[in-house]
Amino acid sequence: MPANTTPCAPLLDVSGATVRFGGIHALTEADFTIAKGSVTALIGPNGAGKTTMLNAITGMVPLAGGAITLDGTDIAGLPPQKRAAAGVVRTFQNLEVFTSMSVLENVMTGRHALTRYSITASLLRTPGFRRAERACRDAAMDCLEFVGLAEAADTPAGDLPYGKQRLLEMARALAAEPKLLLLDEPAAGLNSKETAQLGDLIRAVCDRRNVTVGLVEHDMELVMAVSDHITVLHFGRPLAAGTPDAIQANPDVIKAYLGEDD
Amino acid sequence: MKRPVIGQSVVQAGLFLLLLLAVPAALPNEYYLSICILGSLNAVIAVGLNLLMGYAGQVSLGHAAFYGLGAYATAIATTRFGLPIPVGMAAGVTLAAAVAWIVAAPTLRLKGNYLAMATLGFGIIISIVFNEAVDLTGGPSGYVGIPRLALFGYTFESDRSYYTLMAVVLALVVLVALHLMKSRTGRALRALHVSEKAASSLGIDIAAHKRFVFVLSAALAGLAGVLYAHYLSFIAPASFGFSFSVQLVVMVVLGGMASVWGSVAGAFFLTALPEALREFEDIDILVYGAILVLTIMFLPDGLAGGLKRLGRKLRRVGVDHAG
Amino acid sequence: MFAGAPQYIVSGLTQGAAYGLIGLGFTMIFNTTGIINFAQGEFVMLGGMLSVCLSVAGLPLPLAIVAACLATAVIGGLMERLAIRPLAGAPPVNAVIITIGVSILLRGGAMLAFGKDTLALPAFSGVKPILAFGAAIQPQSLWVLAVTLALLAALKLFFTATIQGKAMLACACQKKAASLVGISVARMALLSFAISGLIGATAGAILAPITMTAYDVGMMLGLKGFAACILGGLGNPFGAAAGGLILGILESFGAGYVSSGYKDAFAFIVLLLLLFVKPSGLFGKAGVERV
Amino acid sequence: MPLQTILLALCALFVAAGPASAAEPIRLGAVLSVTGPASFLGEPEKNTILMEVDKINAAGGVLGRPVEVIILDDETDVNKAVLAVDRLIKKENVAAILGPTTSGNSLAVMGKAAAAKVPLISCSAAEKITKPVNPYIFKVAPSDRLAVARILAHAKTKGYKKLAILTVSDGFGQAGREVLKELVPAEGFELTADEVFGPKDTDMTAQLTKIQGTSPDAVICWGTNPGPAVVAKNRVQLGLTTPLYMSHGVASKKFIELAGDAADGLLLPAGKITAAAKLPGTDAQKAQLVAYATAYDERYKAPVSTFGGHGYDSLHLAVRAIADAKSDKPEAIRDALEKIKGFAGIGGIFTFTPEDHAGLGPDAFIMLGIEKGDWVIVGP
Repeated sequence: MPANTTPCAPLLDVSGATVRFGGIHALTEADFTIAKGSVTALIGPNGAGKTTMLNAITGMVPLAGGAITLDGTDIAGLPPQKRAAAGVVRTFQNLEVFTSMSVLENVMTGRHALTRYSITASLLRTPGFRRAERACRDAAMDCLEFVGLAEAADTPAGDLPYGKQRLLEMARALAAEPKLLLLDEPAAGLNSKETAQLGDLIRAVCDRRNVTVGLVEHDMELVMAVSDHITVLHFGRPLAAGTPDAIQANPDVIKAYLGEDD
Repeated sequence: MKRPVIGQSVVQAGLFLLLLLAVPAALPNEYYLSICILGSLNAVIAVGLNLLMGYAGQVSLGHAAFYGLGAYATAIATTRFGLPIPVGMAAGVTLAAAVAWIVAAPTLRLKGNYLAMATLGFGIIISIVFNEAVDLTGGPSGYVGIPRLALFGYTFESDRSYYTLMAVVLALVVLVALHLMKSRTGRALRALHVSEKAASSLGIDIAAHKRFVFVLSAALAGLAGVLYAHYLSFIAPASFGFSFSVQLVVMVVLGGMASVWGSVAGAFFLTALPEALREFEDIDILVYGAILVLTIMFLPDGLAGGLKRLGRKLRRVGVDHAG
Repeated sequence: MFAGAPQYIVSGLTQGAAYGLIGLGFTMIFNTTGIINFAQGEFVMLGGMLSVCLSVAGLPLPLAIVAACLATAVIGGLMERLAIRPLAGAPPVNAVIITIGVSILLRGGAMLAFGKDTLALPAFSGVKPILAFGAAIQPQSLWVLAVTLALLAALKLFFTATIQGKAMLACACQKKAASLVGISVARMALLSFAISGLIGATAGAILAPITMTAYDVGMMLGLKGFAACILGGLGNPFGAAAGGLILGILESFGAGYVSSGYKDAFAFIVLLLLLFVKPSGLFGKAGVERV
Repeated sequence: MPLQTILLALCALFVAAGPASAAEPIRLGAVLSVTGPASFLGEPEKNTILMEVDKINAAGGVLGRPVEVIILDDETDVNKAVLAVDRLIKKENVAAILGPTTSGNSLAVMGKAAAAKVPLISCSAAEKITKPVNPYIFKVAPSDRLAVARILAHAKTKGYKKLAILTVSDGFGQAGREVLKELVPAEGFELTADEVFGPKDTDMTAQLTKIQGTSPDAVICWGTNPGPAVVAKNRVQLGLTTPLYMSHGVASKKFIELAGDAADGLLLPAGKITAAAKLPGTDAQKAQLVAYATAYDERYKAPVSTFGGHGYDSLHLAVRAIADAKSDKPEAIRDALEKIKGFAGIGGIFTFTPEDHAGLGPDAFIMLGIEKGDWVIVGP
């Protein structure tokens, strides 16, 4: 069972989120909160609106209604590239690794918003530029060590096996030093050993690097093992929210997942 | 993990400059100098275009227009308005960059073939203006009497002096490109080439970066246009049309996408090739087309890619012997 | 002010129908292989030039034209087999450069074979204009429009009623899936280049009596065909035909009302504005990017 | 490792080195647009020069030495023209340069030839080539001004008052348009329309309809094939009967072949070579013109055109200058060229002076009509 169970003030507060694609109601009046310092999972059968919620939070999809606040500030209006600076970063369901760049360069790109120097500085190779680049490189190496990819730093990202590319995406997201890290089905395509390692890593991200984690996932074993809090979505509406044990025992959730046992 | 020497690209650019300066001594005849001058002019554009196409993945079939804008701006500024040449040159580069800045916003929202069409259309519109605005650009029979380049009191009369200037300019442009690609901007451009979604999720402003690299590549084409106008002292619309834009794209792809050295090699190769094929008299156009097709077929990642693979093979052979 | 309008519309439609046909050729190849074929203009040139040479060599006109179109179809097939197929794995931009190389080869070959002069093909049924709707219509214009409509109908039939047609559409949507269900993607690509050669050559042959032809007319015609299929929405055959007609009318109105020198600029300005407003062409479906 | 990519490109240069040829013959250079948009001008020029060089060498060459002409094709591209002239001056060190074919390329290379003090005899017509006079630059093609003057003189005899012009948007068309816009009002006519068409355009009905709206007495179409042939056909298709003048740019059988019946009744100024056979016996140049026309037809199986004549005149003027100067030094050839008087060439009678490096008078053009597919001499 996860160590800290005391819920703190919500880091992320999504209230009444509504998203429509043409006629389809992907999300209607959906509420979703993630407590600071917790690992909160968002689950639900296929088409429940999990990824749409994630896309709404990260600005990839426009909100038809409702509000999203992160650490008290309203981020619903921000364009996607401003949300990273606000503190929310995500990984992707089907890998979006920069295959043409090396593993280290991928993670250094994660620190784009945090490496401060002008273009002329980079052309003239000013001391300020060198310091910032070295700091960026060191921080990136630190993230790579954290996920265990340090020795693959110089290999082209495209050459990494699937599982390692998943780890790379996480390292890259961590490098952006987010307040909130949203993981979009990180366990997809991993075998059970890799999934267990992933669980430890997610816990470590939350506990050791104190980054709050939002987890969209199908693998119930991983969800139950790692989450402090779970919210269940069903047909774009919140169905239930609570601790892993409460959710496992909740009749509505069982019905939604297993269907009527008539 | 070896610490990268930040000055590596400075060393490479310096060596490259020495190589370029040594070329005239090695040439059997001054005639080849004008090929080297035109080659280095094309290389300046190709390096810029490669930043846009090879690194950032944004195709442009209209870059000859920026080349022309630079050339005509300095031609008109230095003859009709009698401005000093440095002012004309600055006007040329700024005009190309300004037009690129205006065009970038709507154009770069498009992707792939639609972006190709938009830049192609833009290039044609500009080349029609060069052809039709007779009282401004001298129309189809060209613009005569552009002063030979003179900077800080020294006029670059001889081809040799002009070539030395071009060697320095090209080496600087290569250095700028290498430094830019080894910085956060370069990483951001290469990132958005692979996945705009992931790049923007990491805080990279996609539109701003695309616009920056588009304007930079246009400014470099404008710079080349300026140097071309003051070299030839005559410019005509035909050299800034659609077929030259296509040639520039071929130089970049043939040289090797996302490789600064590749574009330099591609530019010199395609400038020298037609001259080298003169011996074939009538069928030189057939040989040119065949070489194009075969090079791409056997060197899918361009001259640079091919030589990298050659280098790796040699090293492995070397290792086998030594090992 | 609008005295010339009917005449502008007639010449615009004639020119536009040819652009549409060339656009169709682009769409055929793009739909099956995803490649923009820069040698498409050369297929049109070959259609015109071969028809002229064969008819000068004594073949009756209709036979000369059919032979020219078939020959160009073979050339299209050879181009796919020799130049495009070996390139299967390489990045798409390489394929475009290959088509540029092939267009140079075809242009050079035509120059050496047919010489550099401009050649004219006799009109199919005389030159006496028909006066209708206040405009003088050449019989050849009617041929251009008729052949374009006929080809459009044939293509619609081909894509909806024949197995090869449906197979080609399948390749366009998802190459892997198509090959999984037993469609030979390679043969479809060959077929698409051959048919595109046929269509391009037909456009060249029916246009030659009006516009005359020479070894180097290919590039500009290819450009206008590409603009037509972008205007109509890439990948949509009827969009390409419509895009061609619109482009033709834009040009002739541009010449009539703006200035004859800037007519191409006028047409491209309108095209660009359209692209900025509707980034996937008039009838193209906006590709929804799956996140 | 990346530096090796440059070596590959540079070695393509050395392939072009080529062996140096023997010193003995007199070496002349020629830059002609044998391919590209102006190939219909450059190719007959090249053919004529090759034919005439053989004839000169068969007759013993000049100063007892054979003449060798190195012909380079600039593909109607300004960069290639510059490179070709560079190669002729610096690598082949020729005594004089014939061509370029087009006005644009001539203007681009004039400076280089003058700087190297090598005389250049251009085959193009633009007045800017010899005005202001550059001591080293000559030209053999008659100025557009003379052709326009010939048309307007004819229009005056017909009593036309309102004229419209339709010109092609390339070097040739623009030069003509400038002179037309100057002389048409100057000669007392009213310029009712000034329309333009592109070199590759395939339909000019829009322009003709617009011109028809201004009801001119006659239309002057200034261009080179294929445009004017399309204009002639469109005129018939639109059922227009306004008289139509063409320019000397289409003074060749090719135009009649392209325009077909639509060419009947058209008028155009042309060099005498175009209708050499039909010239009156008394004409001084007739014998020379007919000889050249038949020789060209025999060797190349194609009708001769005025453009080929420019190749003939540039070569023979250069050879004549070498003979007069008794030396193949560029400086001497330049001085001799300037002193040539009354040289009967194909384009007309050439007389050069330090102020006039064009050398031709109004007699260069005669007025031709087209009847049933053949030329008819209409006036002096």
